[in-house]
This record gives sequence, C-alpha cells and structure tokens, in this order.
Amino acid sequence: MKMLIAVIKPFKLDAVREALADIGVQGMTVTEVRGFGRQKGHTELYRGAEYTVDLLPKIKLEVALAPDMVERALDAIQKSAKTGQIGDGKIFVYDLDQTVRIRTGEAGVDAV
Amino acid sequence: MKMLIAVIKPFKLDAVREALADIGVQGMTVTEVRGFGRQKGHTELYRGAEYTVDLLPKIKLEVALAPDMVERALDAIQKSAKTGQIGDGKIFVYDLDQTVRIRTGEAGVDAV
Amino acid sequence: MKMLIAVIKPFKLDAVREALADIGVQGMTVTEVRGFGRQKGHTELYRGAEYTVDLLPKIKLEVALAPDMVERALDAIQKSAKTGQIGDGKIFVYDLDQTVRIRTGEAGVDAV
Amino acid sequence: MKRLIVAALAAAPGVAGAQEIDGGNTAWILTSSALVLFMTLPGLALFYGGLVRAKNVLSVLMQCFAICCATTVLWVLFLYSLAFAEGGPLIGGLGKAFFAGVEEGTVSGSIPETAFAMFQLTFAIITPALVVGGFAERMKFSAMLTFSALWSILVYAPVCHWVWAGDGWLFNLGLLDFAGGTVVHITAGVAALVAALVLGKRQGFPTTPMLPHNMTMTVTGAAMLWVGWFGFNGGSALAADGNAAMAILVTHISAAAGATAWAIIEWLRYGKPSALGTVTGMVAGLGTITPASGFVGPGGALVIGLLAGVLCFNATNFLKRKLGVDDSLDVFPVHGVGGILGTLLAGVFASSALGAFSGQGYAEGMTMTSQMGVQVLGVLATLSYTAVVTWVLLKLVGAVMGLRVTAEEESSGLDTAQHNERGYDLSI
Amino acid sequence: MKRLIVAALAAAPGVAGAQEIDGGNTAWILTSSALVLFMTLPGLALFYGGLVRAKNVLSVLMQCFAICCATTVLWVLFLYSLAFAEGGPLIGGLGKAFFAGVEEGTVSGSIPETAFAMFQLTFAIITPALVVGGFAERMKFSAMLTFSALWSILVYAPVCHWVWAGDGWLFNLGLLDFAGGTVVHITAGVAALVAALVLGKRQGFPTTPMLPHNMTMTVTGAAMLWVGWFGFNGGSALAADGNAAMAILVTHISAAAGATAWAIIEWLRYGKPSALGTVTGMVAGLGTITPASGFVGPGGALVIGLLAGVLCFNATNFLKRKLGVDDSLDVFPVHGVGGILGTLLAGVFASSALGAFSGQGYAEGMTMTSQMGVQVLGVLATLSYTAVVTWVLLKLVGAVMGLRVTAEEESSGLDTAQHNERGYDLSI
Amino acid sequence: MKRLIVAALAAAPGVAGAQEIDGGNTAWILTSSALVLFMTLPGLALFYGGLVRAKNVLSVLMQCFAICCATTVLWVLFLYSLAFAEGGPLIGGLGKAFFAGVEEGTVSGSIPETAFAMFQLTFAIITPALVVGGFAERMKFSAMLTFSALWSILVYAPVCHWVWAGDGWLFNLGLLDFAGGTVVHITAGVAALVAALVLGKRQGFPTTPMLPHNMTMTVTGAAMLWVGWFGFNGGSALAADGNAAMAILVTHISAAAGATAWAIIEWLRYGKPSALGTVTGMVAGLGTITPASGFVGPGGALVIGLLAGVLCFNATNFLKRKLGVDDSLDVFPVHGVGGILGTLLAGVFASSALGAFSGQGYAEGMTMTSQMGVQVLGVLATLSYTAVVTWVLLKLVGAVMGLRVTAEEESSGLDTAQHNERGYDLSI
Ligand SMILES: Nc1ncnc2c1ncn2[C@@H]1O[C@H](COP(=O)(O)OP(=O)(O)O)[C@@H](O)[C@H]1O
Ligand SMILES: Nc1ncnc2c1ncn2[C@@H]1O[C@H](COP(=O)(O)OP(=O)(O)O)[C@@H](O)[C@H]1O
Ligand SMILES: Nc1ncnc2c1ncn2[C@@H]1O[C@H](COP(=O)(O)OP(=O)(O)O)[C@@H](O)[C@H]1O
Repeated sequence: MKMLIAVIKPFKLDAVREALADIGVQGMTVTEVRGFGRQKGHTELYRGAEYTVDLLPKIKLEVALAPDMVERALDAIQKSAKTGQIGDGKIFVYDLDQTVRIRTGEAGVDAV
Repeated sequence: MKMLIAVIKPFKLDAVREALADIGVQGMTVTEVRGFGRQKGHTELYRGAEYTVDLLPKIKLEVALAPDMVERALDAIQKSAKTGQIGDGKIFVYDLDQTVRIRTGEAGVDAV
Repeated sequence: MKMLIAVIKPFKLDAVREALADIGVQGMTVTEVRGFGRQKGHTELYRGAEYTVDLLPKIKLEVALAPDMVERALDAIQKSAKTGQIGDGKIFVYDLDQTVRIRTGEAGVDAV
Repeated sequence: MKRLIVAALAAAPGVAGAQEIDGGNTAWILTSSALVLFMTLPGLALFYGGLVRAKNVLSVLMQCFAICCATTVLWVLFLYSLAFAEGGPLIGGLGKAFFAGVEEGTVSGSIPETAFAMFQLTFAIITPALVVGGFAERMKFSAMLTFSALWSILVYAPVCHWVWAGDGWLFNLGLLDFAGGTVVHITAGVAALVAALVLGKRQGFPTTPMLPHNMTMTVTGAAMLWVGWFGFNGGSALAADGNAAMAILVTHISAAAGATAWAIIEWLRYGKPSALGTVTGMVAGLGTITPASGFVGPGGALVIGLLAGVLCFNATNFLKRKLGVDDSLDVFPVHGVGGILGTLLAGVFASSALGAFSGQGYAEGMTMTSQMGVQVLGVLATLSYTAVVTWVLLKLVGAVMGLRVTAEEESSGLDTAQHNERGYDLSI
Repeated sequence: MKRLIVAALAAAPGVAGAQEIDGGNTAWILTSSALVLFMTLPGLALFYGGLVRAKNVLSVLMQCFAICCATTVLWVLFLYSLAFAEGGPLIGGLGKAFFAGVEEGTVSGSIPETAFAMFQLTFAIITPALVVGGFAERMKFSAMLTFSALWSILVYAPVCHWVWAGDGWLFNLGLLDFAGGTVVHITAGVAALVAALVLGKRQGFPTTPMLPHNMTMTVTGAAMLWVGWFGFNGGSALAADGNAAMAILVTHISAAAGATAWAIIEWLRYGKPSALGTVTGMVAGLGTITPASGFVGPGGALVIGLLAGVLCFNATNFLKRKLGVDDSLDVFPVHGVGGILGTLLAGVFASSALGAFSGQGYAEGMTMTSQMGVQVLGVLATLSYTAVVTWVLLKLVGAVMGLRVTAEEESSGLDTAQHNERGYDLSI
Repeated sequence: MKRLIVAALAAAPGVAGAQEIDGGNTAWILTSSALVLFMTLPGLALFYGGLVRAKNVLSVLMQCFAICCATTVLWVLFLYSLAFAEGGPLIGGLGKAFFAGVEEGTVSGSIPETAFAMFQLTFAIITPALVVGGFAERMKFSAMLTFSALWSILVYAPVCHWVWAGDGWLFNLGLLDFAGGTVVHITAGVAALVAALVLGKRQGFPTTPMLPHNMTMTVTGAAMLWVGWFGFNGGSALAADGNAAMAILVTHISAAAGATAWAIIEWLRYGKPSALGTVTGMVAGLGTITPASGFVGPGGALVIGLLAGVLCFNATNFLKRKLGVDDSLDVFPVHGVGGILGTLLAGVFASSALGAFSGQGYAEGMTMTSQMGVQVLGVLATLSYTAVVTWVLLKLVGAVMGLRVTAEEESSGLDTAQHNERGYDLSI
C-alpha cells in the first residue's frame, strides 16, 4: 500500500476530489494547512503598517491506495489541481507498512 | 521506529487516548481533519436548498512508537475506536528513519 | 527524498522557519495540531470546577528535502526550536518514494 | 412592577378619561421593551450559545429564537389575556384574547396599553428561554417547542397573574416582586432543574469535560444581559422617574457586587479569577436584585449582590459537583437560587430603618415580619407550583413524542441532527 | 412616517412660534436613531457577514461601514436637502444643503429638526447597505462605493421625497408607507436584483455550495435587526405615543409570524426547521410589516407576517433555484417581495372594517379600493424607477472602472484582495 | 456636560422645591446610561479583544469587566462623592460617600440624581477601560486591577471634578468640554502611553507581526462604540432637547468624517483601504468631537472629523513605527491626540462667526482668544497631572506586586496563565 499526500490550493479541493473519485478512489482525509514556498504571501495592513504574510492557506489530502493506483492518482491530481500559477502545490508518495479498517479489522487493500 | 496514523471519530478521542496510555504510549499528536469515505455525509439546509456535505469531522492521531509496540497499539486503537458503524476510520503504519527529541537530542526509542 | 516532520511549540514557528531558510530550505507545510506528551497540560476553570487539559497547542511542520540536507535540517530545527523545557517537541524523518511539483510536473529533488 | 400603577391598570385600562399618555414614560417603556428583547435576542442566546460545545451552538440559538416566536403568537392569541385581563386570583380571563379592546388609544396607567403589553411580552419570552439552559445539548427541538409553549400557558401566565395582576392573590397579599424574582427567575430556575432531572445527564457527564466552545460569545452575551437589564428592572417602574432611576442604579451595583464576589472566591480558592466566573457572578447579582430593585437602596444592593455571588457559587458547585445533577448551564443555582434569595431580601432591604442600607419602606400596615411572611409564601408557592406542573408537562410531552435526541444525534451534535446546519465553517 | 406630522414639518419646520419641543418625543426619536443605526452597524453587517464565506467576511463589513460614512457626508452636503427640503413633487430643493438654517433650536413637528434629520439619515444609510447583499463576494470596493453614493442621490433621495416630503407626489396622493416599504425595501430589493443581473453570478454558482461561514454571526445580526426595528417602525411615529407603541407591537408580531411560517415550511418539506430559515422568515416579516406598521392592528400583523414568510420563502427558491439568479444574499426575494407585499397589504389591513383584523382606518375620503389604487401605483412607480436608474448607474460605473474583481481575487477572497486583511487568525 | 445644568446641580441637587423631574429628560438619560455602559461592555471589550492575539482575548474582556465592577463598587463607596459632591476646586468632598442623601426623590437639574449618578458612573467605567489598550497582552491581572482602582481615585475623580463640578477650577474658568475630551480621552490616552513606557514592549515587538486575531469582533465592537456614543455625547446634554439632538448629529458626522479620512489616506498610500483603518478613523472622529459635541454645528463637525482622521493616523505611525513605543492598541495616538485636538477645536468651532462652520457661540464675555487660552490650559493641566500621577502609581504598584506576567506566561498567553481559560474551542 502507498500513501499519497497532496498539498493543493483550497479552491481546487472539489475538483481534485472528483478527479480521484473518477478513477475509483473511495476515501481520503483532508486537513487545512498553511503553506510556505515560492508563492509570495500577501500583504496585510495594520493601522498604517504593512506586513507580509508568507503562510498561505492550503489543503492537504492524504490518500491511501494500492500501489497500482498511484500513477493514475498522481495524474488525476496533477490535472485537476493545476492552474499553472506558482503555489499549485506538491504531491508526495511513501510506503505504508500496514493498513487497517477499524470497523472490520480488514487489512491491506481491502481496508481503503 | 514506526509511525502509526489513526483517523477516528472525534468523540472517540478520549477513549483511544486512554487505551493507548494503558499500553504505555506516552505521546501523540492530534489533528482535526475532515474525512471522506463510505460514510454518507449529512445534508445541510440553506434557505430552502439542500446540500450534501461529504466531508465529515474526524480526528487524526499520529503516534511514533517502537516496532514491538505496533501490534498492541493497533489492537488498542481498534478496540477503543470501534462503534461498528460506517465511518469508524482507518489506521496506517509506516517506517520512520529517524526520531529526535528536540529538548535533549535523544534519538530513536528514547525519543518518544 | 526524505520527509521531515517536526512538532514544535507554536511561538517557535518563526524562528524555525528562519533557521530552515538559512540552510536553503524553500518550502514547507504547517499544520496546527495539539500534542500530548510529558508536558503537563494546564488547568481550566469552569464555574468552580477545575479540569486538566492535556492536549496542548503545537505546530507541525512538514518539510520534504534531499537526503543530503537532512542532517543540517535536523540541526537547524533542534537549535531554533529548543527552549530546554519539557514540551519542546519531536522530529521524525521518513523516506519518500516520489515527489511531484503540480505546476510543472517536475519530480524528485527538483520538485521541492 | 410598580404596585399602584399595576393596580390602576388592572382596574380599568383606557377607561377613565382622566388617564393620559405621558410621552416621557412611554418613550422609556418602549425603550425598555427593546432592551428586554435584546436580553433574549441576542443576549441570552449568545450567553448560552458560547457555553455549549460547537456542535450544539445553533441548537441553543434556535431554541431561544423559536421560543421568542412561539410566545409572541400565543401572547396575541390569549396569553396576554390570561396573564393580565381581569379574571380570578389564580388566572386572568379571556377578555383580552386576540387583543380585544386594546387599541392605539387605550391607556394603561400613563402609557399606551400596547406599550405595556409589548413590555410584558418581552418578559414572557425571556422566562422560558432561560429554561433552555437546563436541558441544553440533548433535547429534541419538537419536544422543546411543545413543552415551552405549554409551560408558558400553564406556568408563566398563572404565576404572572398571581403576582402582577390587580386581582392576583399574591399581588393582593402585598408580595414585593418588582421585576420578576418569582415570576421570572424562580419559575425558570425550578423548571430547568426539573427538566435536568427528567431528561437525565448528557452523555459523558460528569467525567468528560464539557467546556464552553466560545467564551468570547458568552462574555458578549453577558454584557448584553447587563445592559438590557436596565430596561428589565428600570422599565418595571412603568415610568421614567426616580423609581426607575434608583432601580437601575441598584441593579447595576448588584451586578458588579455579584461579579466581584464570585471572582474573589475563585481567586482565593483556585489562585485565579476566571472570566466565566465573573460573568456568572454578575448574572447572579442581576437575577437576585430583580425582585428587590424597586424597593431597596444602593447599600442594600451592595449586600444583595455580594450575597448572590457567594450563595450562587456554592449552589452551583453543590448541585453539579456534589449532587451530580446535570442542569447543563446552571440555571437553577444561578436564577433559581438567586430568585429565592432576592425575593426574600427584598423583604429585608425595603425597610427604611436600616440606616445606610435602607430602602424605600414598606407599604402601609406592613412590617418587616409581616412582609417576610408574604415573601416566604410567594417563594414557596411559586416554587412548588412550578415544580409540579413542569414535571407533569415533561412526562406528558415525553410520553407523546420523546424528550431526548438519540445517542448518535447527541454525539454528532444537535446542529446537524436537528437543524441540518453547522455553526462555523471558517475553512474557505 | 406619520402623515400629519410630516406634513407639518414639511410645511414650515422651526418657523411657527406655536411649535415646541416635546421632551418625551425627542427622547424617543434620539433613541430610535440609535436603534436604526444599530440595525446597520453592527446588525445588518453581521447578518450579511455571517452568510458569506470566511474569505469575504470583512469585505461585507467594510461595505456596510463605508456606505454609512459616505451617506453621512453626502447627507450633510445636500442629500438631506434633496430628500426633505421644499422643492417639487419629484425632488427637494437645495435650501437645506449643508444644513443651512437647521439650528439647535429649529423645530420639526414636536422634535428638534436635527433629531428628525439624524433619524432620517439612519434610513438613508441602511437602504444602500441592504443592496450589498445582491452583489456580495464579487464587487470591487471602489465600484461599490461609487455606485452606492450615486444611487443614494439618484434613487434614494427622490423616492424618499416622493413618499415622505410634504410636497412629494406620492405623499400627496395619500400613499400609506409608514416606515419604508417603498422607500427602503422595494428600492433596496430591486437594486440588489438589478446588480445581481448586471454583475453576473459568483464563480461556481450554483454548483458549488456557498454555505454561511458563521451562522452564529448571522443569527446575532438577525437578532439585532429585530431589536433595532423597534426604532425603525416605532420611531416613524415621530412621537412616543400610542401610534408608536402599536407600531412596535405589530412589528414584533409580524417578525414572529414570518419566522414561524418559514420554519414550518422547512419542517414540512425537509423534515427539519433551520436557524437560517427562521431568521430569514423573521426578516421577511419585519420588512413586510414596515410600510403597514403605523396603520394596522395585531390581527392584521399576524396575517401579514405569515404571508410574508410563505411568499418570501417561495420567492427565494424561485429566483435562486429556478431562475438561477445569483442575488447572493437573497435581497430581492426577502426585501423586494416583502416590501411590495407589505405596501399592498397596508392598503388592506388599515381598514377599520375587518373586525379582529382591523387597523386604524383610512384617511378621510379614502376607501379600500381607492387606497389600493394608490398603493399599487406607489409600488409600480418605485419599482420601475429604481430598476431603470440602478441599471443605468451600474452600466456607467462599470464602463468607467469595472464592477467585478478579477477571477483570481474572487477565488482568493475579497478580504485580502481588496483590503489586505483577513477576518480571523485564531492560530496564535 | 451642559454648563448651566451642571451648575444648578452642583449647587443644590434635590433641595429647591422648584426643581421637578422631567419624564422626557429622565427617559433619555436612563437610555443614555444604558448606551454608555454598552460602549464598554461589550463594545470596547470587543473592539480591543479582536485586536489582540487569540491567546489573550479573554484577558482583555476580563480586564474591561473587572474595571467595570471595581469602579462601580468604588463609586458607591466614595468615588461619586469625590467627583461631584461639594468640595474645593481640586476635588469633591465626602458628603455623598455611600450615596448619603441621594434618594429616589432627589432631583439634579431636571432628572433624578440617581440617574445623573448612574450616567456619570458609566463614564467613570469607560475611562480606565480605555487605558487597557496601552498595556494589553502583558500586564498581570492583579496589578492591572490595583492600578486601575487607584487611578480612578487619584486621576479620574479629580479631573472630573475640575471640569464638571460646579466648584471645579476648570469649570469655573469656563473650559468647554461637553462630554469628556479632557476628563475621558486625554486622561485615558496619556495613562496608556505612560503605562506602555513603564511596562515596556511586548515580546517580539516590533519585529513579529501582532495582527488582530478576529477583525469581525473588532468591527462589531467599533459599531457598538458608534451607536453607544449617541448616549455619551447626546446624554451629556442631560436633557432630551435640541442640544442633545445637535450633539448626536455632529457626533455622527465626525465619526463618518474621521473614518473617511483614515480610509482615504490608506487608499492613497497603500492602494487599499482597510476595515481596521476605517473603524480606527471612526473612533478618532468620535473621540475628537466629544469635547466639542455640544458646542459646534454640522460644518464644524465635518472639519473636526477629517482633521481627527488625518492627525491620528499620523500620530499612530509616528509613535509606533518611528518612536517604537508599544502602546499595544494605540490608545494615545487615537484617544489622547484626539482628545487634545478636540478640546482645542471646541474653542474654535464653538464660534458663531464662522458662517456655515459656526457653532452655538461662546459664553458671555468670552472671545475665541480667551476661550482658546482656557482650552490650552485645560489640556496642559490634564495632560501633565495625568502623566505624573499615572507614572507614580505604576512605579508604586510595580514595586509592590510587579506589573508584568512572566515571559513564559506572555508567550503562552494571558488567558490560560491568568484566568485558566481559553477563548475558543471550536473542535468539538
Ligand atoms: N519542501 C516542501 N516540503 C513540504 N511542503 C512543501 C515544500 N515545498 C512546497 N511545499 C508546499 O507546497 C505549496 C506550494 O509550493 P510553492 O513553492 O509555493 O509553489 P510551486 O510548487 O507551484 O512552485 C507550499 O505552499 C507548501 O505548502
Ligand atoms: N483511502 C483512504 N485514504 C485516507 N483516508 C481514508 C481513506 N479511506 C478512508 N479514510 C478515512 O477514514 C474515514 C472513515 O472511512 P469510511 O470509509 O467512511 O468508513 P469505514 O472505514 O468504517 O468503512 C474517512 O472519513 C477518511 O477520513
Ligand atoms: N510518540 C509520539 N508520537 C507522536 N508525537 C509525539 C510523541 N511524543 C511526543 N509527541 C509530540 O511532541 C510534543 C512534545 O512532547 P513532550 O513529551 O511533551 O515533550 P518532550 O519531548 O520535550 O519531552 C507532544 O506534545 C506531541 O505533540
């Protein structure tokens, strides 16, 4: 099993979710995060002083899937999350040792 | 060292924490996340229109532990987090390369 | 590629970010989490009843980097996040299979 | 309520040609009506809403709103009449049902009767809304609404008539209850306690901490209650005069004293005073001065407020921690105990013979002893009547439609379960 | 607005030696001014602010604030004069520009003219602020401000003059509009609809759900609107008398009835009543009773409120779901439709021949038929004039500076894009 | 404060049989008392609370609450007497300590003395509460409370007596300070500045951005301040008359002008106007018009507001960015500078010889030159007296119990450190 982490722009969440559903991904976990990267932050104004806020709101998706799904998932995310502008985000993939569905105790591919 | 990620129902947090403490787990990190899976979302009403909200509040636990603790931890979480109803969540396990305690610089098993 | 997860005290975020920037780290993802460990929680008062709140606010950093950067990054975080008091946090490192930049499709070291 | 004016009005509103509308008094009662409505919406709704968990916040706001709407409709239909029309010593008649005979020109005392009816309606709204705190986080909306409507008719209207109508039996015994120690606070407090007992504890109580989800909301609501209470007690003079001004001054003093007392106790006992403790003490001070506010002076108010803070603090701990009763938002120990204490102390500090602690004096023929007898009787009658009728109503409603949400709904929260909504979505 | 008083004031404020300031009336109008300002800030700002997504909350608060400030400055310069100074049947003159001749001692009816001007200013503020709901989440701040200022001058001031000035043509036809069914609610509702059409839909509408980011904020704002409306309708009597008191009572009843109706429809249709539905019904009830509030009785108010809830519910669904018009916060179906309904029903329930549903009766020489003719004319004139001028203004402003933010700004949110600020940062 | 009325009351409240309570005036002052209390709780508390970081929000709300309670208790004990009882030119006597001789029937001018005392109490509450902004996010609660109590006694009461009591020296020199430019805003602003200097900067200032944690809260509080200020300035007429109405109108105009000026400067300088800038300019406009509000006209108010926005903007930047003084919430540049500016401009725009910018004219025997002399003297006296006494008090309190929380407490936040509470827990 593989775990895929995607950091994307918040307003792309719906599109990415649909793209993943289309290729058969049935579950994922979503976290609100803030990202720091090449994308410039915005300026905030505070009673006549300007501050640069570098940390921008992003959405992190965690998707566990069978190894043979990884390429398609990478593809689906890339297509649906891309705007072409700086800040589109990253995808990371790593190996899972074990996967368990709490409700049934099923493990591995059956668990996701 | 192993890292164990459990996604559970929010109201089970206390129970799971106690179950893990009982088997000797001393630390963990908790994140509020939203989950998407087989569990149906709820309907929301907005001035006479109904929307389905698929993303449900979940709690994500991250627990680093010695490899020999993994089985017991899996067991403890499964028992304490289970309601038997759809949406109970998942547990994922992966390998850690390194673990460091910032305060002391201790590494590996001593660090968790 | 390696992924480094650091759980630190919230008010250390700026310091750690600067320390990482100094050694050339260009991106990271930040999550607000709550931590449970050796550090005692604080007491909360509620109409004459005292409760202990064990889960303390922490910041989780996720940083993907080239393997040869890991030592320097560990060092930078440890130095900048350390107060010497219980609760300073942990750093975990694990292996990444793949890394992709959504905007360009670049992979591996070029993607971070 | 100012006794003479109520008497006058109960006797013959709008009839005597001698009665004329006074612009100053009318301006003040209209303002007071706005202030007391403001106490419930948004005041009390926010005060309570902040104290529950985030998953239940809308259910509490919704309950306060729905009670306001339902009571208003009932008020027009017959509730005002039951409370204030001529009837017997126990309940008013139906002579004013659907506001029969209440026109723009109808005068009540020195104000339009519509102003009087509007002002009183805001009291009829806040009383069942206070009860919400007793069953918060677990009651079904439908059951809540049915119960509250019946309770307004069978508890609020009669007790209001007893105490404030010209032919009410407690009124005629000379009970001192200026703005609702019995009518509002004892009835609400007792009903909340009975509801807490009949519905049972929330899942996890008392082991799981159920901390306020938004203390800034609670403090905001508390502040609005304080401001609105100027209309509650000051408006009960039914005039813009020295009686109203003194009522406001003593109300304010008692609020400050109650807050101070509660904060000091916490400081001594836990080493730190809390914001929640401070505002709870303030509400205790306000509830307690309410029946006494038109009768006592600044010195009396200081004592009343301090006692309120001390007694309500201990009552809260005793009920919740010792007895383990899950009156979710502590309505009984704050409003019930405060209402009892205040009704009794009104009988003491009304006296004009207490030097710097004197009040405005007793009615002719009354002494402290005789007055205290009436006060005790008023307290006991209100308390026992409310307890019995509330219990019966809850059992009835429970039998017909069930009182509690399911365990699953309770754990996922009443907002989505009962209203298909969530309080907050700060993510986008 | 009370007709006779307005007539008196329009004729010769501050001239006749016989006119004297009445303290009670003045107290009430000053209070009412505070209440109506409170409706916009923070009331409406919170009501609207809670309904948008978190990334746009400040833009909405800012729009309400900026409109308040700009209208105030214009009011001093010449807007008050255009609305209320002697002029023709269509618009006032410039005789009172820069408040010429309006001194501390100038009397208008029985109150200082400054009090009248202040009270009316709060109406001139809330009207364009209501329009904000139509173009929320996508309009440029600069365009919004320019448009709103021009709209106040070219729509609000004339219509206000038509209806409430002694020489206004609708006033002289005898239009019944006590507190602004035409002047406030129809103008605002129609302008919001036109703005929604001219600006076009928000990105993602209607497929992406755009749920309220903070329902507790919306409920709080709604409650403040309810309380403030006591000043809106009650203050429009320009006196603290039976007319004001009855106006407040019927206002309150209609709010409760509107909320009840909307909640019941939801309950029947979706199985659950929602907090948002309840407060929306309440606002519908308030908007609808507004033109009628000084003319009808409690029975009429109950009917008006119920009809408002039912009709505005259906209008909202029809416009948004059927027609797909993105009037973001449903200003037209609630205020526009409510304003039309209320102006028409004022002509019905003012009748003194409806038994328990009677109102205060028609002016001499008027019958229900003749009155309804005037009401229909008033509605049509306001509606069509507002639609045309609003459309022209938006096209003009759009041509000069563009109306919408860029797509990028819209998706990242107006708060950072237009104001360099964020609503919340709860992380530290 | 209206000069003649204060004179009358200072001379012999409640004594002369000729004095009678006026219902309209009383209604207005009771309402104003509620409005001014509303300014502090929840208004100012929210305005300030939103500006600090989430970890300190409750500490700010708690400080405002605690100051309200402590001042109220002191007011009853002897503070009212020190401020308003007959005494010398520098301070009142103890003749009214514990409200001796102040009964329901006691008259002050045309209102009950209890109404006057209540109204004034709300001023005595908000003044030290304003100071909170100077030392926010770092002061110990115990030290804060001790300091604030002593400051009320040693700064507020004397300055109040100088300016508003019939035997106060500035009063008798003819200082124009209608509602507290010197008494409220200069004292608070200067005290905040001194506190900021004595306590030192917050950890991380000025490198770490310390952005508002909840701008919606701040905007809400600002709106409440605006509404409440109608009572602050309008109530200072102590009557519901043309003076009150004009005071409210000019107050409203100046608020709008101040907001407009600040927003325009930001727009020009940074390309975008911010919500925080707008509401800060509004508060500057309100603070600045305060001393002038009973004396100037609409034209003067427009100028005063615009100047307030421009000057306070620059003062904020100069103090915080250039001098690096950490007056956390900018109390001095907004209230101190505004209070000084307003007190001086009152001397200008009171003139009846400025055409469209005229005010109500000077007292007999006064010219603009002589009046300006008095105004300058009043400003200097208040400023220097406040600075010295505040500094001494802080040094004293610091020596006895320490002023600041520990570094650890400061970084973890005052809410848990000082009150064992957290502002928000939206997770469950
Ligand atoms: N090395 C990294 N480790 C973890 N997250 C990263 C890393 N680099 C970027 N990110 C995440 O990806 C987001 C987008 O990165 P950014 O450099 O702004 O844009 P782009 O990838 O399009 O060049 C960041 O906001 C951050 O959340
Ligand atoms: N493939 C997956 N990857 C990551 N998280 C998942 C995945 N599948 C499920 N989850 C998480 O587990 C939660 C429960 O899953 P769900 O399918 O609803 O119930 P169950 O596991 O009981 O069948 C989801 O809400 C989601 O947070
Ligand atoms: N085994 C663990 N797995 C995951 N996170 C942990 C673990 N132990 C500690 N943490 C995280 O590290 C934080 C600090 O740990 P703590 O034991 O309090 O201090 P210290 O590491 O200085 O002894 C915790 O709050 C928690 O977020």
